[in-house]
Amino acid sequence: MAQTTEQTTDMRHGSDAEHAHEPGFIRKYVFSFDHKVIGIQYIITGLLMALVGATLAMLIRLQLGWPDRVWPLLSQIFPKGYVSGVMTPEFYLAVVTMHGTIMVFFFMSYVLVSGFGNYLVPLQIGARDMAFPFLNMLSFWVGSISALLMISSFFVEGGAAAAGWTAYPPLSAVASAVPGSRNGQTVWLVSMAFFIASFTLSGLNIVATVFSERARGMSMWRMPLTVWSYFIASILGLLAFPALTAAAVMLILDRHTGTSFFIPIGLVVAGQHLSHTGGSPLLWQHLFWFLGHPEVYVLILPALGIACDVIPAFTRKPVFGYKLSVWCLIAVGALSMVVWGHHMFVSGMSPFTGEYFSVATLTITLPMTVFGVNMLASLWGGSIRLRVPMMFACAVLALFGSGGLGGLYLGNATADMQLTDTYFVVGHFHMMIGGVTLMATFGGLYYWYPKMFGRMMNEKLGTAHFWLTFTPFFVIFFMQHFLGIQGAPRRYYAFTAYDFLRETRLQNTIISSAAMVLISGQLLFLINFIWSLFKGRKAADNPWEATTLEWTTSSPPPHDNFGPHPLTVHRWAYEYGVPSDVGDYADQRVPKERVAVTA
Amino acid sequence: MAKQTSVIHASIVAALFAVLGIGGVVYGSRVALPGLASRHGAGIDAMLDYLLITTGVLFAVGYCALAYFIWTGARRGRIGQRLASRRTELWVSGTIGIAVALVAEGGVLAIGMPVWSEYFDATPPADAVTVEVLAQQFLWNVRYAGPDGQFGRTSSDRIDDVSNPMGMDRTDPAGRDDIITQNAITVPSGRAVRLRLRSRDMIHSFFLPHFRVKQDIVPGMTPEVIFFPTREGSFEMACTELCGLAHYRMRGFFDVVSPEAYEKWLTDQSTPPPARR
Amino acid sequence: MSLQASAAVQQANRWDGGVCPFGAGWRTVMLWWFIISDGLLFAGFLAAYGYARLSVSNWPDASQVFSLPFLTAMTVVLLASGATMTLAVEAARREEWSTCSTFILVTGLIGLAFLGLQAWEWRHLIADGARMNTNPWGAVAFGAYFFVITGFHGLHVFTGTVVLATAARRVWARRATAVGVEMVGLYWHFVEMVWVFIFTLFYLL
Amino acid sequence: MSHASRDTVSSAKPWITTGALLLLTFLMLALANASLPRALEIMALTMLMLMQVALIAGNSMRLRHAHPGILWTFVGGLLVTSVLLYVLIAPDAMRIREMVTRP
Repeated sequence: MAQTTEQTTDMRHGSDAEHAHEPGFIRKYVFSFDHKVIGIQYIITGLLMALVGATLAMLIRLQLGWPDRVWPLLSQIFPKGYVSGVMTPEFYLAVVTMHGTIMVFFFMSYVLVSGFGNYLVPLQIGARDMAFPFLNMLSFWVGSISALLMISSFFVEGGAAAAGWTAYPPLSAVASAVPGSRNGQTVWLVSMAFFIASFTLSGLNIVATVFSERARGMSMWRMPLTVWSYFIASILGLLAFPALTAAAVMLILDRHTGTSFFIPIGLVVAGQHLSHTGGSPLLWQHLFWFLGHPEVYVLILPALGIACDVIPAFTRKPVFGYKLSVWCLIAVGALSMVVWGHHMFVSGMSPFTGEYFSVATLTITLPMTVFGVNMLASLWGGSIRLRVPMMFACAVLALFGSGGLGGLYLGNATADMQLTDTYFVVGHFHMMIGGVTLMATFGGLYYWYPKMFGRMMNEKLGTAHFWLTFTPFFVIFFMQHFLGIQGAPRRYYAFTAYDFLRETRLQNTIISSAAMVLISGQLLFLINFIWSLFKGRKAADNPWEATTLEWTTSSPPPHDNFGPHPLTVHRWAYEYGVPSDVGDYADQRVPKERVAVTA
Repeated sequence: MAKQTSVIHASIVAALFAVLGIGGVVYGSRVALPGLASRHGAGIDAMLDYLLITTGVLFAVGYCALAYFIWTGARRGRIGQRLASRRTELWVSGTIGIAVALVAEGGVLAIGMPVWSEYFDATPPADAVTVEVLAQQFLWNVRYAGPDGQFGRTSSDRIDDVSNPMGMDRTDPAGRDDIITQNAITVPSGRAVRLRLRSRDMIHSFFLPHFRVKQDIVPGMTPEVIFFPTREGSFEMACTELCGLAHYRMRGFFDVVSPEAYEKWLTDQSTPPPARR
Repeated sequence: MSLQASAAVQQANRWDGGVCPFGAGWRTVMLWWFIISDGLLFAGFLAAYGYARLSVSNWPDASQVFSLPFLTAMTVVLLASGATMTLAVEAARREEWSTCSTFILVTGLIGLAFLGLQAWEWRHLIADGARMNTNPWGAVAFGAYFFVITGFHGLHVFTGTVVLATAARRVWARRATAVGVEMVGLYWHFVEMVWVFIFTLFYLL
Repeated sequence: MSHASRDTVSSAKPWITTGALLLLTFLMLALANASLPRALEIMALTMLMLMQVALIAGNSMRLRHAHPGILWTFVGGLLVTSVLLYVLIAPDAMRIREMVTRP
């Protein structure tokens, strides 16, 4: 295969021309090709979206915690959403829908997958940049269009989409079903199409980069778990997202051209007989969850990967069971593609597939438990430095444990019958794709902030932020599990109409109070982030004494990451607890002769 | 000095995890499901109890282990061992992983699957009370076959919000004596209930929290649920699938009454023309 | 060929970094993943179509709706374009750029012919009464799935012809590489392959 | 470019591939028009379709000459995923038909 070598040469040096001259401001910071700038752009966009999502969460919690209170101030801020100080149900549903959509797709996917993914993957595998920098930039700007579209849907006639982030038809397909289904839903679908395009471009880049751009010596078994998790998550994204694209196209057609992909015959909505015939709402659910379930792993695997890389740096010993962990990630990735039906146990699906999905889902328990045990055991016998990133990594571990245990209830068709569509589900997925990812995001930001901006974040503020984040977060979503056990259905505007839910009112007030603490606690992070940008202590190249490649270059790294000379990797990513001339660790570039390779 | 504060700090963080782990179990043990009122619900409750106990133990143990590792780790100047041997690693995570998977899968197979089959594959007993529920935004239309035991034909073309919410075919003699109520189902105790669920607009989900009955009603499909009430009383029913603005108050009542009271209720309903409640 | 690259290739294990493990550049890997992802879009549509078909009983009999000779013509045309595309790729490998550019152009023209035939087919069916939300032959979903699936495929063919036109120009100007032409070829063959699926699953079954 | 010659196939090859594809197409058309039992027809046509796909992917897209890794990526990523998607949603479609026809 001589042709290979030609391509190899091409691949390693093809993009040099771009790096040769110093780009201007716009090329450097706006339409930048540099994966580090794009990563930071993604992170900041995602954090801004999180601000929106958190505000929406606050509105939800105000409504649920104190359903009888009147909020004159909110009436002034949201004149349409609050009529004489009382939230309207249509606004509530729009807020719920947008909170879910923004948090899942525009916060978690942006910050965790696209943001950290773009920033870290090339650095950690010793590449100069992503395989295709132009595509990377395109991905960010297409994604930005999608984010702007999504936000703008609040201002269209009828308000934002109100059918939940799952957008189940017919609610999302029939304009007269709910005000948000008039125009908001169309904007939602178009925005999602842009999002998928952006995410696909980003995913292609990550996959190709990990395949082809690894530095010499960076074998697959030497890659940090973060890179592994991004690699698998990107593959999952590439495989799962197209189904939603197809479904979104069909739903748009149902809404605007009178087709009936998802709308069955003989519906009477708001007194009007619809002319649609012959579709099936279940089809949407299948196509949606075919994406939706892998999507939660797309989010959670990077979170776990980040936690796995943070922990060794603060326990001073290698991760426990590295290879096994990688195989677990692969197994989870593969299994996650074939278990989506557990979201639909009571939908009227075939009982046989129900049984299959139940058993298959619980099979995921095995690799996930092994992974969790490996994470926990990574702390075992370590010399722990409890800095802020480490505290958040422990929080990841804790929430992953409780979220995983909650998964046993929901993957189990029998228990799911009582718990599905209740607050148990809300509690569970907030622990997992809310909490694990949020804690990993914070952990990752505190950890890599010095690398990104060359300054340390304030440790005291960070500690306070940890307490004000993890504790209320745990309380809120742990209690929500038990709201679900008491039977409280999700997506309720208020729990005032039912006698059997009377006892949940106090719990809801407690949850809402904790939510206010949680959200106000994030101000500390915001202050810390901005203050440290200008006033933070200057960071050394390797402030945490970590081993992965990004710490072997300067903080922040130069445009070409590692300088002009190709680098060579000599060892795996977790050479901690070995005697070397710099301390108890050896980074991946330290040659074999200087410190023995142990694993 | 710095070491001192960091040890104290770590102890506090460790305590946090331990408190959450044990406190969580204590809190959880004090929360109860809505009082049980159906036969198959006992199976679901057994499944849930099994899960609550096993996961409760795992949860507390896991959090305490985390707390312990932080507690001891922060006091350790140098690491205990660098790498557990590959065999130890496999053994530790393999054993725990398989144990948890066994707990999960075993529980499902042993306790869960029989309930699932009982619930979905049940053939309705001959004396089951058959009731049809037609959900709409935002109420439950309920229909009984009446004395002749035959449901009249319905079709969605005939639906009219005011005069004919269920789309009854008035020309069908079988439908003359059908009993129609709204937001209320009455059944006699001691007999199985067979509900035919339909929806005329959105996806609704028929939820009887006390009976552990939950079934999505996807329009275009007619799922049936069959269950056996075990105690008399008036229970609430709710919608658990987002169906629109008033989803949160799509409330109904499910009354289980004595057979005599049921007969009386039937006669009362048959005499006057069906009226809105 | 640079020294490091040859050293890298000589490494025993292709997964050890410094070289793409699959003996292909990042472009090829990326394009294959794009093809998989894009193919899954069609898989989504076709699975939905299969689902719709299973859930209704009055799916129209394809042989009564479509004119088979016409369909055969479309298939022949598209498959022929596959051959000319392969010839273009081979010419590019031999660095016979003008031959290559000619073959690319021919492929593009055949692609346009296919689009023309498809437009004709659509017009014909629309004249017969097929619409997105109705059709005279049976299950309503038939029309919707027909237009969506063939429409998306047509869109891909159209994109393909645009790519081909660009490629032809670049090859003509001697600004193309063999790998670049090969990429174009991969995409075009992928479009051809999707047609095989659609042809069998939608038109024949 | 000495290495190019080894990989080059003679110009006749693409037409052979196309010819085989066409042959299969005609065979499929014939099968579709012959009144076979439905299950057999589906099986036969699917098999022939997969043969066509294999021809295109193997010869035209040169998967035969590519690293097996790419082949498996393609087969697993596209074909297996699609089949899983369809196989797992198909039972529900049949159930819907049952429920709709129920009086």
